Amino acid sequence: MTGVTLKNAIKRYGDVQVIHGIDLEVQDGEFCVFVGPSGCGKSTLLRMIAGLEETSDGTIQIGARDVTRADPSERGVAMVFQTYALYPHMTVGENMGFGLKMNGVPKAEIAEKVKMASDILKLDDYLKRKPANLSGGQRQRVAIGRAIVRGPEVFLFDEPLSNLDAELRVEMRVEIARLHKEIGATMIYVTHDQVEAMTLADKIVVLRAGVIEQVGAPLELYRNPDNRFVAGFIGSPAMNFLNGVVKSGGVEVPALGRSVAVTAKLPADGTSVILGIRPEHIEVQQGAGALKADLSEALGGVSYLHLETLTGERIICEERGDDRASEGDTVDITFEPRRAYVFDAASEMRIR
Amino acid sequence: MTGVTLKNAIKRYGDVQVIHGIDLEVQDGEFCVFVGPSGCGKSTLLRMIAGLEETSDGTIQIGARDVTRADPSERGVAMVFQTYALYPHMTVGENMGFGLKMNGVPKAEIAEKVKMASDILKLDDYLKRKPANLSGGQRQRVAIGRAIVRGPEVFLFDEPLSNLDAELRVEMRVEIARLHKEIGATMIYVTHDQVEAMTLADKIVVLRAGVIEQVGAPLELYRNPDNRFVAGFIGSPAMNFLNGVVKSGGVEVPALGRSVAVTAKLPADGTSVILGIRPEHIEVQQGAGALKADLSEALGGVSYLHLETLTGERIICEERGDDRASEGDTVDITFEPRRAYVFDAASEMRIR
Amino acid sequence: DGHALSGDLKIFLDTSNPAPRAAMEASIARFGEQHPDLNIETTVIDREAYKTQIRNFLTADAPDVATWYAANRMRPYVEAGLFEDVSDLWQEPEIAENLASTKGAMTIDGKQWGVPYTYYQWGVYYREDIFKELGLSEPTNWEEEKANCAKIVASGRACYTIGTKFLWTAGGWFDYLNMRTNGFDFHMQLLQGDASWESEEVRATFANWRELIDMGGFLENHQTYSWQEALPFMVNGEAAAYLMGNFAVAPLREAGLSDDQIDFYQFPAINPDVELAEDAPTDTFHIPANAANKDAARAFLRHVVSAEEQTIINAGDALGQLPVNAQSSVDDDEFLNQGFEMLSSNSPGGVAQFFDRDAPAEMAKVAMEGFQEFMVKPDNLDRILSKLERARGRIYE
Amino acid sequence: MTTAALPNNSIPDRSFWQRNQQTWAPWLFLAPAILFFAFYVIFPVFQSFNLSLYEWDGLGEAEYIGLRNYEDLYYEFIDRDAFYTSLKNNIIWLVMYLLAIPAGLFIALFLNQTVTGIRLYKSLFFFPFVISQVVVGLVFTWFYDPAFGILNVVLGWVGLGPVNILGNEYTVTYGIILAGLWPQTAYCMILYLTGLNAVNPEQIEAGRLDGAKGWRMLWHVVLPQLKPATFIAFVVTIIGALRSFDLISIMTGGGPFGSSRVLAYYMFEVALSEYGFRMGYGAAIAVVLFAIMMVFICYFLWSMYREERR
Amino acid sequence: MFPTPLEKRPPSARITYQTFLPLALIMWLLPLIAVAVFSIKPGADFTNANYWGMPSSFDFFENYGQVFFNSDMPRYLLNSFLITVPTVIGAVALSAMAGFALGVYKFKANIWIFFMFVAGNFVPFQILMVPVRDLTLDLGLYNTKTGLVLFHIAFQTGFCTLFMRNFIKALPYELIEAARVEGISEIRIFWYVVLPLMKPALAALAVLIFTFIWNDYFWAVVLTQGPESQPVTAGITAFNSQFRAMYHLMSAGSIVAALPPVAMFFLMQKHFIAGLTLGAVK
Ligand SMILES: Nc1ncnc2c1ncn2[C@@H]1O[C@H](COP(=O)(O)OP(=O)(O)OP(=O)(O)O)[C@@H](O)[C@H]1O
Ligand SMILES: Nc1ncnc2c1ncn2[C@@H]1O[C@H](COP(=O)(O)OP(=O)(O)OP(=O)(O)O)[C@@H](O)[C@H]1O
Ligand SMILES: [Mg+2]
Ligand SMILES: [Mg+2]
Repeated sequence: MTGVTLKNAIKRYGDVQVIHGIDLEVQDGEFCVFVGPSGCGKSTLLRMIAGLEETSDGTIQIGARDVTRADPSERGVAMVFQTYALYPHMTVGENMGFGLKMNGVPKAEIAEKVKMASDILKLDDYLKRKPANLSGGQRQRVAIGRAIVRGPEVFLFDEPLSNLDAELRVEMRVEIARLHKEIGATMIYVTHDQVEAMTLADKIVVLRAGVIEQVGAPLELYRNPDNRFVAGFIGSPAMNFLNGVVKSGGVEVPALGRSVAVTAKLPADGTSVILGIRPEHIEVQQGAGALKADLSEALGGVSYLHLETLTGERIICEERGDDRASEGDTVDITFEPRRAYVFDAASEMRIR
Repeated sequence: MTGVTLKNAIKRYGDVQVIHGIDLEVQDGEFCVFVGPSGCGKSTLLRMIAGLEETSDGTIQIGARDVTRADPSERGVAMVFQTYALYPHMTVGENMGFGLKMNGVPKAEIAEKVKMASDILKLDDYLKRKPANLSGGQRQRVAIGRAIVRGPEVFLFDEPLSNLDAELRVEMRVEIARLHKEIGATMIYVTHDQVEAMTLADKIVVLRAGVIEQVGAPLELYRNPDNRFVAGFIGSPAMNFLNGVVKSGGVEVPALGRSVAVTAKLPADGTSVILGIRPEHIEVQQGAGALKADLSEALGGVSYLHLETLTGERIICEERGDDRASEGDTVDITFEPRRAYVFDAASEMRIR
Repeated sequence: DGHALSGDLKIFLDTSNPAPRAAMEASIARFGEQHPDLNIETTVIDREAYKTQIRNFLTADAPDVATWYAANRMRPYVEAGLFEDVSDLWQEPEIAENLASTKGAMTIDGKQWGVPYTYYQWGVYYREDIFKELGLSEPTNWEEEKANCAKIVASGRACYTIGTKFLWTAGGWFDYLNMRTNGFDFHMQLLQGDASWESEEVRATFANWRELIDMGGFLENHQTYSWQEALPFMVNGEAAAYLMGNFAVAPLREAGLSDDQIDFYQFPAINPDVELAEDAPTDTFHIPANAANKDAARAFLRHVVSAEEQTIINAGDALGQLPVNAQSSVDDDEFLNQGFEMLSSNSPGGVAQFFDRDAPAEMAKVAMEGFQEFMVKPDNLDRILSKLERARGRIYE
Repeated sequence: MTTAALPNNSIPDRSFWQRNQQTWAPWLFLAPAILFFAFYVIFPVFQSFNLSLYEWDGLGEAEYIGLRNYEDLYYEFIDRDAFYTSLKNNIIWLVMYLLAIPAGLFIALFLNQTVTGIRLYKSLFFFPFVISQVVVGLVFTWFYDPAFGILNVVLGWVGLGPVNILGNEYTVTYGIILAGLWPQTAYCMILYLTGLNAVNPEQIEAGRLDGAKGWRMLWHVVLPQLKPATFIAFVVTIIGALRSFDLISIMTGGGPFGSSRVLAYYMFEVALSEYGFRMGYGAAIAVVLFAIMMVFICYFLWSMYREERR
Repeated sequence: MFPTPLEKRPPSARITYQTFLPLALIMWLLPLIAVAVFSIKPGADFTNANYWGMPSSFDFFENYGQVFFNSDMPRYLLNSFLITVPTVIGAVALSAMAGFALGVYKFKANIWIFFMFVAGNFVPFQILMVPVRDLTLDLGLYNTKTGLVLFHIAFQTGFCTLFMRNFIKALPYELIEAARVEGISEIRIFWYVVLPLMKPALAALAVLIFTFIWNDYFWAVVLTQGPESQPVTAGITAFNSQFRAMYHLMSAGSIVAALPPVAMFFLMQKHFIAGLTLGAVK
């Protein structure tokens, strides 16, 4: 088992550069998740590691080997695709054993390895079926099984769960977590889904437009985002952002009509900043204030209150407990100073 | 405007009965949501109301009229399909006016009605476009516009938002809520999505296998489910269920290794019951107890702690705040007695 | 003609080669000038296609006049009542007197069913210059024939060009070889189904034929050529002669051979004991029973057999064949003169129409296919003959 | 319940058509097509069956002769006559014509690239299919011509030949089939090109990760995905092989000495050609041809039925 | 994409491929190129055995002039159009309706009627030869373009219905349901909703049928005779016997006969290929 190291990895399609010099180290046995908006290059980067896309510049190492120009089959990686990419004409067993067969592994050994993988994934009963006769979750499991059978050093996943429905997604997510614990291989995982990223990752890589915005453990990104983009991207519902100006040690926020205390080391007075505050950190003060609650979405344990501020900027607050504001109320909000994030308005970098 | 009344509505496909005598009254102007697991008959029931499926038995009334055998066009309903079902060769305007045109409504009148609908839906700028040149959300809006133009008494929606991505879904959901407020027509809405059901509905109908399990307002179902199925179906993450036995005024729960106090009127001692408790109502006691935390999914503001109980039954607890348990801890849980639901183990009916 | 003809006159022709086509169209034009009120529509159909289509148009969409062939070849249509009885025309002195020699070929059941418009001799057309070059002269018997052929082959040429793709050319060879070997009467018996294909006589015919084949006398690959496609071999001097009907002269001349280079001789005797007999196919005009304008059709038939018309259309630069009207003059053409001479004075055995006109169609087909096979694979003779014999059993039953 | 007796007052009276349009509309739409089809296709098939029991020259009265035509066919078969040759050639056609499928696949693979102008190349490669078989036959006849055909010219360069493909009873059928393969290969090529377009790229990538390359990738991963294209190619090729008429008619007319006949040509010859007009006999041959085809039709319908049941 | 795209292979492979491509094409089209060259050669080249060499002079106008002004080819061409165009219209119209009925409505006989069309479409058409010929004779349509057109329409309807039905089946059924909810009658649904959506299928079929019918030879021979009604495929054989062994003229004639479907193919390429694949592969 080995880690993956990218050094100044660059990808160009003709004249268009889509990956701009990525440096990244994924440790041996680490679960690394790539997130970022659509089109930011997550899949491209993953496919470069797999060898399915040529690397235009820079190097890719798996363990100690430089694999930048190596064939996909020689890299010791296995990939699980979003659409499963199972061979429809082969049974589950044949699908899982195909890679070994192509590499001339003896039949008995293939059977043994397939057995082992299907044990792990509880696929024993389905080995003789064709993929068409399996449910989505089972198919995805077979795709993972196919990866396991090959005993790769690195597993690559490209949005493996996004074709499943909500329930199955949760189930498979837990299964992948368990799998990672069990076999301990390095895994690199692309997803759109907040929950997947937060729960699965040892390390999250936030990409934007082919550039890494921040790398870190999930809660580190949640608690300590480097810039506005990461702060807004991690966490759901997303962080609320309000414009403000530094004034005498606090931040003057027109939307709230008052100055707000923060713990960050503020720059000079008059600097434009952005104040960020997560919905779950807001306390709603009923009966006071000037923020109009125009929609309350009650989901049972939690409600989301949509507020219109004085400047028209909108805020979403999370409410729990039994005493919740209702639509039409005018309320005020408070939060602990240490929960407020401050970003430079121009560079959007965090001011800590 | 009128309500919809189903009396013992039955649907059979050949020998297979899929809808088993539904009695339901949807009030004039009400927003009624059908939920239930896949294949339970939500779409079938909706299509029976629309007249697209014949009703095998029983009656359907819209307002005072019995429409059981009426043609779809005579029922005064409009339907919005999951796939929008826009006519791709017509512009947005033509799509919306097509039904009127075919029914011989004068041009001027059509134009007026289309104008009105497109005002409501902010589609004015797109009237001349073909559906192919619209985004998913815009298409769905056109589909709704087409329904509005006909001025129906009842709107039927079959999972209208499930083809949209997460962000758009939220946006359109708010829009549909607004629309309902604005035109006040009766609406019947099928969805898979918890959030949609909870936030949109005046009344939720929970279906299982062609039978109504419970009808009620969203928070009523959340707070006061009639049976184990509804309790488990409404709320996310789902309610935890533990087996127990009634013993001297409390419920003996082997999974927790102790007796639990509840507010429900318990049956005779020795009766097997199921104890239900929502993740958000559980308090985790760190450092004590015998429940093993084997997975903690931290999403930032909230974490889900997966516990293995003494009997192997699993529990998920929601944790907030800064002091959260971590994987490998042994913990105990507590909850307020009024938060615990009790169900009869045999019938799975709620014991209040 | 008592009254002016009017209406439409539909004429179907099978004279699809350029020279005959022009000749017939000219003749029709002359007829049209005499009858300005008549709207004449002429359709020329490919000669091979015509043979299959005649059934269709006789039953369905009949013209007023159609070409065809005499003798057995018209029998099915006569029997099916598709040809008009034109015995009345044959009562007219003009025709009765001048066309008497062909009346037999037009008669079935004592009635006449059409009129002939041309006939022509068959025989061997050869390259005079090549013969001269090799010092050969026209053969009169089989031995000379073979000796000539041996010399021609030795000079690197084929004695005979032939294209058997459409089979009938091989039928011509069989006609001559069989008539020379066994005589006219046996030939007719055979074609009428009254003699066995496995008889000694027939075998003798094929044995003679084989001598020419074995010495390499025939053009190679003849089975892939039509008769026209076989012409260039003679023109180019790769073959020295062609057993063919007189209609071959026109294309040979067109291709650039001068009359000094082409000459004609009667197919030589093989068995001195039998009298010489010749093939002289007669082409005919008929009025379909379903014709619409039979008056005009009869007028046209009279026109086409009239002495002056016969002279014109059979001229060397037109059809290049022999007139059927005794009052017409044979064009002063060396081939026509020789042919006329041959048929009128040197054919004591009789005059046959042609293999596929004398034999029933089905038999003709099977037999000519056998001839073609024999020419390519002479060793298959026994199989071929037994096949023909079986066919005889079935067809004539 | 009071509502049970609620009158249907507000449903307007409707015409018969309005009430039943869903039932009647399909028949209304189907009527013209069914009429035409029954009249010109279905009915004649049965007529042919019937006619095969008669002897009829197309002119006079038909005479009922029971199974005599089939008996004759049987004897022709035993005697290795025309019918035997035709049947044998048909089988050769069926087998050899299928070569169009691998050939088409091969060309499709060759052309499945993205270089400038490839679209034009693909179209030009497809060209032969658009041209009438009459013209194709003519062209190939010249191509094979023993005297000047380019085939012999080329053979001459390497010191071989000359050969007379169409004049040799053993090669003539193959020569004609080759001419037929030309357009048919183009047809299969197009089917495969579209098939290749629809191949799931992720499966190919999965195959690459699994270490499948070249032929093994083709065999294990690509070909199975091309199954629909292969199926259609198979169907159209079989149909084409059994219907083969134009080429034979143009190139050899069944010759030399009948050795390139197939059933379709033979029956035309027997029934409608210069020396033919045995209508009943022709019909009997057609029935045999139909029986052979029926095997394939049933196979095709069966697999379609399976698809529909899904 | 399979095989591996050239972009991902060494440049040498790319160059080899791009040089090999035109060579392969020339080999592939050699017969056609030969005919094209033949058609502009003077007749003398053939008598001088200059079959495959360069034309000794450029006789394009002479040869094609012969075709157009000295033969029945123009008439045959006209006939072909008069046969092909009505057939295309008829077959497409009938099958659009039938395909709609079979693709949209559920009734018991549906699949059997569909199978009838499919099976009929694959019947070796020789079995229809004698009865259809008699039928045409009886109707008095023998040797008329109408007779040929009627038969072609009927026979092509099988294939077209297969095609149309599969196409309509692939349309979202919700469109029809949406229209029904709006109170639109079945006939209007066909006309206003389904037909406009079928445009690509109609175009594809039209092009395909055009070439099929244009290139038909068998039925032309069975049901017609002579230049007043025969199409160009049959005409070319007559033309060829008129000019037998005059290869330059035969070539020119062949080219003229082949041109319209080729032009059709190039103009409507997209539809054409869609037609070939769509109809069958579904
Ligand atoms: N073959 C290609 N040619 C040109 N540009 C490409 C190609 N493939 C991808 N791109 C571009 O590269 C960028 C990154 O694409 P990529 O698929 O990696 O995004 P992604 O982050 O995976 O998006 P998603 O979340 O939608 O899957 C995109 O802007 C895309 O348009
Ligand atoms: N045409 C049909 N013939 C037979 N059974 C059918 C037919 N249509 C639907 N069913 C069955 O009826 C049941 C209800 O189907 P329906 O589509 O109403 O479910 P649903 O609740 O809408 O499911 P989903 O959430 O997946 O849309 C299913 O079990 C389905 O298999
Ligand atoms: Mg991606
Ligand atoms: Mg549904």
